[in-house]
Amino acid sequence: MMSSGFWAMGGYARYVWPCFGFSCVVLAWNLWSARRFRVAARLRARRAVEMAAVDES
Amino acid sequence: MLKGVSLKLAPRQLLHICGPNGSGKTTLLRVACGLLRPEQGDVSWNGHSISGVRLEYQAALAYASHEPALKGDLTALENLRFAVGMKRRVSTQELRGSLEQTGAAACADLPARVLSAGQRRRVAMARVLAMSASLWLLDEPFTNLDAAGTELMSALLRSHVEQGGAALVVAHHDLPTLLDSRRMDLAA
Amino acid sequence: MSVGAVAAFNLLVRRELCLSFRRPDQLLQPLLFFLIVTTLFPLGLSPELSLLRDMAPGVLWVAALLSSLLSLDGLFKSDADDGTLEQLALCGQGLTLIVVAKTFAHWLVSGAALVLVSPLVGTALGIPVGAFPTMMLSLGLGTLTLSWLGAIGAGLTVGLKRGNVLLSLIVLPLAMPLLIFGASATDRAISGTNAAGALYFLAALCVFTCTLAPFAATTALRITLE
Amino acid sequence: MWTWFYKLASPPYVYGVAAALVPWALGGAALALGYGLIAGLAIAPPDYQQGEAFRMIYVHVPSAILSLTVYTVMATASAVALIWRIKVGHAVAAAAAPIGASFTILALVTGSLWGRPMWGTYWAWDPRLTSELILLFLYAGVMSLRSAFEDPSRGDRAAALLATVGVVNVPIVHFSVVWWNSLHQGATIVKLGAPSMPGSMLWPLLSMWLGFMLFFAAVLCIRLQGEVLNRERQATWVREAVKP
Repeated sequence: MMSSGFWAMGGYARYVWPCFGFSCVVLAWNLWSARRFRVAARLRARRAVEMAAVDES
Repeated sequence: MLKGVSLKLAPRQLLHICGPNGSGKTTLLRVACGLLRPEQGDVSWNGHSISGVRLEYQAALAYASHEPALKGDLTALENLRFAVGMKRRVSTQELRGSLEQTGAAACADLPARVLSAGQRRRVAMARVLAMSASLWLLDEPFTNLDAAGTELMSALLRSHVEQGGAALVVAHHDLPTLLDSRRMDLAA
Repeated sequence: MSVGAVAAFNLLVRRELCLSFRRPDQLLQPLLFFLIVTTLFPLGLSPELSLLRDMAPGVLWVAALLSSLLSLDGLFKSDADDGTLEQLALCGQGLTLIVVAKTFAHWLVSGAALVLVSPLVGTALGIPVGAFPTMMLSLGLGTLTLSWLGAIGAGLTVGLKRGNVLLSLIVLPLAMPLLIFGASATDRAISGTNAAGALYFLAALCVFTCTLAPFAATTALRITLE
Repeated sequence: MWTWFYKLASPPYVYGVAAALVPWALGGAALALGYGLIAGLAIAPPDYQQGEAFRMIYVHVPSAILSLTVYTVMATASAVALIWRIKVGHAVAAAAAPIGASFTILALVTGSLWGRPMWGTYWAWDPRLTSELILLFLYAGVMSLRSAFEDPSRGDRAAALLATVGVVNVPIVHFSVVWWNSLHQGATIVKLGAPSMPGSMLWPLLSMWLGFMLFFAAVLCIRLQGEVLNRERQATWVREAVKP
């Protein structure tokens, strides 16, 4: 099924594959930056909690 | 910032709020006059929360902030006319009268930017006077004032309180002795 | 005897105008900017009047937008810095009246002045005299709408130090329909065809903005003041 | 019914719901996108007019729709937060903004790539692409305004107001751009809209749209957890939430 015609996309390969490639990049970036943002927020929260614990003791 | 602070003020009462710098004196005053919204708690006037009767409350109060809040390009008289004129119909003689009362009659026609800090404080006080509001909220009213100015200011405050007005004064130092006032120390 | 809303409005507008005319250079700067920007285009394009005439509406309107934005930054900032804005907010008239009066006074000083200067720029760009009435009408409506959009932006950025660039970034996307209808109204006026369609859209946009923006601007100011 | 809505206002509840939703949303998105890609690229017949190039709509159309949907989600969350003072609304708006902006950029890039075979240039002032560009400026305005304030709660409320004002302007901008385009272009050029499509072409598009929506929900939940944590650092429930 993966005939060479498929990859050629009827001559429009120059546009179709970069288009889908960029979409994957954007989706991946969204997921990656969201996860990084959550991890950073958790770290900051944990540090705040530890500092609060130090103050109480 | 401020936690668990509550105060009651009735006519004929002068409350002096003191405390070290950064203890939230000015913040408390700005919350009291409705400029700042408190996270918890409420400000009420005559029993109603001010969010309900905001305009009537503002019409009844006169607020003098830490800076004298004058437009440099306008003369002292114009500053007064535009500020007090927004609240009540007032004649020029009346404005000049209140400027005289605070000893700033000489600088009535001078642009505010050429006035000294003390003179600006007196013009700001004249504005509070001209508004004839029942509630005065003053932030450090005695700064930049010389001995005569301080005495004049205390006399005005006392007569305002005696005529049934109320006043909330923020000052990090002690008030002049002739003013009998309740004290509330934010540092405690 | 408290002061009625209309009396307070008039007093506040008088105050703003009095303050503006105390510093006439502040008034002239946006107009000079308007003139300078429009003289850039002939230098950049060509002195050929016929070519300029095609570009004239776009050039005129872009320059008008940018010069109005320049003067919008100071709408609330000068009063906020010296504490008078707090006094106004507490004078028992409500913040909306203050925002309406200040924005109207600002438009009189900047937008209306721009409309009066526009024939000068129009002739420089080869716009026929016949098109002047429509051009000035569309500029008047456009600058009034922009003053209101700018009031929202100024309200939001009054507390920020470098708020001017952010103000333009916020206001310009909202002002694009304005540019489209205004420029095409002027363009049709030049080509002699009936400009009513674009003018109606511009007027509709102006009425829509002038009715809703005061509340948005008041909320914006309350957010930064509180 | 109202207790459900009321519970949504409490940050710990929202944090918990967001954490629970993520795996389901991601799984659903993977399935929908997987089917959409395979069907769209390989199974669906080529378009009689655009040939194979039409397959780019499977990414362009969903991202264009999403860019607008996310803006509406952001504006609604902002309006709710402003009017009823629900802080979580600001967290949702702050979380949605970058996602919406990325979808807008995706829509612009895929739009110009898709337009290239037809117009011969990567950028034509097509009414929909222009509206998409202005939407991107609106996103940029909201995000930069939010970060311009030192005090985060003030930045939230300012950005919330701008988002609400912006959403009112989106239809106006779109209408005026279409009007402006039809004014100068006369006969409109090849309409970029999805041509009337037989089922085999349409199902992959719906699946891709569903996939994008679920993906947005998943990323939003992840970002929302971060935003809620940033805004509730002093709250006591945070202690359990971040226990290592």
